[in-house]
Amino acid sequence: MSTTLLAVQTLNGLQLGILLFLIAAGLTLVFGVMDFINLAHGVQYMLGAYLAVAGYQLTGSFWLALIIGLALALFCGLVLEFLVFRRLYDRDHLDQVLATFGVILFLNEAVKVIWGAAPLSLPAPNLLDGAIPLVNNLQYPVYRLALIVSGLGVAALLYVLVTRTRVGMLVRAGATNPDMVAALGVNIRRLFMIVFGFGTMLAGFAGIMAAPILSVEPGMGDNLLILAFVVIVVGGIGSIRGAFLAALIIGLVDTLGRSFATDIAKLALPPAAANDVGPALASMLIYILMAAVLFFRPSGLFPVRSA
Amino acid sequence: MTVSEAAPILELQGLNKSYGALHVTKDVSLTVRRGEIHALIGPNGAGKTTLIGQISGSIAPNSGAIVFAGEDVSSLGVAQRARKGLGRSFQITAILPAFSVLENVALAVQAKDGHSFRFFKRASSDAELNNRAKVYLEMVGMTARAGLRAGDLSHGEKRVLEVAIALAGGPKLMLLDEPMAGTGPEETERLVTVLHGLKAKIPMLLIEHDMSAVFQLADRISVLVYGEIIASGAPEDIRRDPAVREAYLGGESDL
Amino acid sequence: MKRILTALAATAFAGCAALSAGAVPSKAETLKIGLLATLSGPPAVLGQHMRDGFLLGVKEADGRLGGLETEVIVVDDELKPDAAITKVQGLLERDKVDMMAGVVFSNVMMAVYRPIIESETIFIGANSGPSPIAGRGCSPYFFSTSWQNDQNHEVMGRYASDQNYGNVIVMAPNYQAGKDAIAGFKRHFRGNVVDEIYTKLGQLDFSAEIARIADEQPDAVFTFMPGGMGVNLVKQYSQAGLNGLIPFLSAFTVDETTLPATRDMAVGLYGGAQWAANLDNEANNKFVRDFENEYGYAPSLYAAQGYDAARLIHEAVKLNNGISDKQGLLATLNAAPFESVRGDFRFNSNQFPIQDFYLVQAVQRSKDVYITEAVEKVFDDVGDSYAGSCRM
Amino acid sequence: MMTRRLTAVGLPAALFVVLALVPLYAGVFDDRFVLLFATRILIFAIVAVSLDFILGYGEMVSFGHAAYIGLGAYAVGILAEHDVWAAWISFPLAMAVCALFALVTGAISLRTRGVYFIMITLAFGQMAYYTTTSLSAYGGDDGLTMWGRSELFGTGLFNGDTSFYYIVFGVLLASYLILKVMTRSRFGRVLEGAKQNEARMEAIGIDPYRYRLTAFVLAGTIAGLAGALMANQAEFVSPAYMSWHRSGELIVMVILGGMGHLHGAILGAIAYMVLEETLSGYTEHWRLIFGPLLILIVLYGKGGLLGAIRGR
Repeated sequence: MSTTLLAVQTLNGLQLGILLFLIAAGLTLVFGVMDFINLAHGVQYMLGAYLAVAGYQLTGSFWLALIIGLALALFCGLVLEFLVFRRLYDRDHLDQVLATFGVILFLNEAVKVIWGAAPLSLPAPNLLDGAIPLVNNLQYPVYRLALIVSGLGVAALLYVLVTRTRVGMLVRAGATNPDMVAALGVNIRRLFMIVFGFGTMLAGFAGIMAAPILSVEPGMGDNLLILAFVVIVVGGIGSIRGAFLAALIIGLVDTLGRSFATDIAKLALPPAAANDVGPALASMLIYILMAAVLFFRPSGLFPVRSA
Repeated sequence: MTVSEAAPILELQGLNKSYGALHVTKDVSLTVRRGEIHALIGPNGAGKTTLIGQISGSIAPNSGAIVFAGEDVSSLGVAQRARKGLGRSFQITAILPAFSVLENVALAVQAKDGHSFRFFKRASSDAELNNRAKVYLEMVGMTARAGLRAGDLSHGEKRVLEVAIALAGGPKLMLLDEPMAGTGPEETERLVTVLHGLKAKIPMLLIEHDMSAVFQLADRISVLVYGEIIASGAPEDIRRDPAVREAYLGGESDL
Repeated sequence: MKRILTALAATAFAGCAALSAGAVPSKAETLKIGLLATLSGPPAVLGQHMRDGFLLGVKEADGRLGGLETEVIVVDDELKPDAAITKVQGLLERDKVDMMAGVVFSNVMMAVYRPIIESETIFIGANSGPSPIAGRGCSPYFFSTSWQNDQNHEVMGRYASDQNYGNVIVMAPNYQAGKDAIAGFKRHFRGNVVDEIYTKLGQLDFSAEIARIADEQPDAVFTFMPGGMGVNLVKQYSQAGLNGLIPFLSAFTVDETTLPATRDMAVGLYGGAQWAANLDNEANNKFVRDFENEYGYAPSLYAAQGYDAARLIHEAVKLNNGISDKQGLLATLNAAPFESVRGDFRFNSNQFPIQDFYLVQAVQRSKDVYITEAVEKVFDDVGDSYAGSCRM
Repeated sequence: MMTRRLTAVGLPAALFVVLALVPLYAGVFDDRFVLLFATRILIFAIVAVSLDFILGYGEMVSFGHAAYIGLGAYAVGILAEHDVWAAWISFPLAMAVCALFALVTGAISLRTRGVYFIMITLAFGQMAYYTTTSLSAYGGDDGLTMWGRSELFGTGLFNGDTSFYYIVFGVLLASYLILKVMTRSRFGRVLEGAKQNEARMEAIGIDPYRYRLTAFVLAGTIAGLAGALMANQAEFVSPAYMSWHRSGELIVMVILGGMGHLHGAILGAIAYMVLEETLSGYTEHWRLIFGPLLILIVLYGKGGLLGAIRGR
């Protein structure tokens, strides 16, 4: 195991982390501010990807597809908010789970009916299509660098929005003490709609950005939803900073685990057993990490709402 | 034996608590003696909630000791202190709204028994449990409401129910956190009567904003300002204390 | 109270009635076939190809396989083995199907295999062929129109040997089919497997594995990465600039179900298969043409297997003059009396095919159509390695 | 008050009477499938009831409850692979394995609350899932075929469709009654009290942790028993039994039926599975109907199906 490989894997881990952050940011925002469990966040991510693919088929340009995808994702999100979600804000978590589960079933199927079951593609824009040589044979795709930049951009944008603007102040206050914000006479419905719309856009944006490197297929959001939940729970629900750090940690742990778990297992076990144990362990690693974090810090790394 | 000579049931010895740079409890010492109602007053933000947390066990002090009934309980959790005989009511009503009034109290009786790992006998037809619970409802005058869903009680009745629940635990001390908060004048009067009747049996640490109730009930009063006890003594002394007037009312005087 | 009881009874009986709807005993002149395929979730595309292929076969027989009025009941197994068992029970007990066909995934196959063959229902497997079924657990009621699971991997192992690749990295998801794939590859590979990488099932990001491959610089990579995982891997492999540098050998990874998503990034990559669109025989040319006309997309090997399954039933039932003589039909089926789209085709002693296997390569056929083409025959007329342990 | 008492007793009684009559219906109409399908539903109903016990009464939203089905099933399946068919060995063992798993994971999980609890139980469920997928010796992801059914003292009761149905029915009825009695006991009061106001429970001297853990272990054990039945019903064991999708479906069943009554969970399991089976018989795209249906039930039928029946 060379140092260069370790360095490259670390970079890969951070980049996976950034991708996870893109998906988790909207989820933690909506959850933190509105105390709303949105299981549909995953299908909104999927919707972003599909809408961008549709936009690309229409225009042939990634950038136009990005804009179209974002706009339509926002539109769909607001329609959903109007039809379903706004009726759920004051319900308990389990009602939200059941209803948003219904949304998942519906949208996964709808996407299959509209676009078919086969995976689709969204090519990376020409501008970002190249690769930078790293070591040996390995080139680092420019698109992945763009992904990292956009992730950091979203993180910075969120930071500014949350710390520097009036809406951000309400968001922070809402995350720590929702009753107080309501008592201050803020139109909480409108605040929620803005936050939800923004969360939808973030989910859609993550879907669009992931589309050139991942398969666009029905149900693509389901497993990612679970990963995103892992991220926000480890980070502390509602904490953007927590989500960012947790995403990086999970990206790193997952990537390094996959890279080296079998090698490490081989130190202690015969090769055949190591080939059984190593990968199984690598698959579980993030869950083990989450269980460990919650064992020592039952409200995540950066708890926002003090009990 | 006069009140002042009785052995203390609760002793706070030099409690300190800070959150980062914020020093919210500063070297607080205080005693509650058997047979007395000791009132703790202080303006908003004085650190009462933090202090209650430390007494009840949900917040750990940075330094100092809490001695309850002759035993250092500083390292015990909330439930353990409760089992030692520390009963309490909450600032924000804490009853079990879906249970009936009787069930609320019966649960506290059951907790005192320590026999909660009973899986098969139906609790609602457990005559022993219910009869003992009824005694406490009688004590606070709520027998007529026994069958009602606790969540459907009026605000004042809920506060009374809290006292009954605390009583049912057979406490050696009751920690009452603003029992009159949000109650109307008639309800306040009723609570004052109830508490007054209990005073001989159970010492209380009363945290309260309603000054007329405090002066009706308290044997001694301590004043907490910015995390510090600035005065402690009989109601008349507190009423006259210039420091209290200054800190508490900014010089105004109708304590 | 009365209202509740009535409501409850109504629900219960409505449920029962709905469940038993369609429980008409089949008459001699009809043929009822249950087609079990995975049609939901990300792998739905595989089931869709298989189903469309099968239904095309039925349609070309004018809806009358072997001259019998044919009803195909398509059932989605949702990739849940236990749910699949119930659905199969429904097909067998309620719908009284005469035959079963299909099954995409091995875990579903293993779950439904026993109930089907124990009910002595003829079962035409159109995809999954796990080793227990080919070997010790073989049955006179089961026929496969696809392959035994290891075979397409063996093709790549043989090809890698033929190319004299000395050092190869193999990579598959960490589940049974993945392990079988690697075992299959190794069976005919004479070189050195320098590294075995097992990834998480459903993995999204392969940058770590790709970095490792680039670091170790093998002569070739062999992988089995079905469905969306394969799409992700191919895209990322190409973006990392390894296409053309390190040969990419695969099975069930680069085919017409994934090419719509990988397109140019997959062009030139190799796979092993028993079928490709350019196999030049009359049956295949007609199949590819008709399939594209009917459904508007290019068929894959899954579609070809489904189509062959329907054609096998069609010809055998026709020869046997119906389905009432089950033993006769089994014997007729065993003779494989049909023109397979893959050319040479006959059944082995375990009723899995003896057939040819090819090295296939992804190509772009027209602006928007990407397909696989056979470039080299690797095995001629082979059976699988489990037939020996099948005793019928 | 009177009607409420009637609903609380009458509805579950009616439910069980109808369920007890299913084999009769199947016999009269010669419909074996209804019987097989009902058996499967009842197995899920057992799991749903056990989940409702901790979810509805103790507010423990376990997102890893399917793991117990899998563990129980694997215990029976692995023993069968080693030629141990006696139910009196395999069933208690399946339950013991699940109890142990619940004890260890519950002890850790119950330190957390709310969504954190949901996710940590998911984490443990996923760990169990990935462990079984890499169990090559027992088929890994392909699953493990059981070449027969468990044996109950040489009676062959597991093999007959009707007798197996009544075994499952009996387990469901027993689980329901035992748990129902418990919810009304002192223990149940503590559980429910802690759900309503944890601070109050601590203030009267009860630390809910031990009680919650006990309930959690009990629920896991019962779900494991259901898993052992499931292995027999399917004669097949697979890691898919414990996927997180399945855990999610179980939660949906409980909420759909109306939680906190136990028989609501049974109703939910029946409704969920019958709806799924019926709708998917009409169209491949049945989820387009099922999804919105769930939403409508949440929006307009508060308290699940039970709420709707009560007409609240």
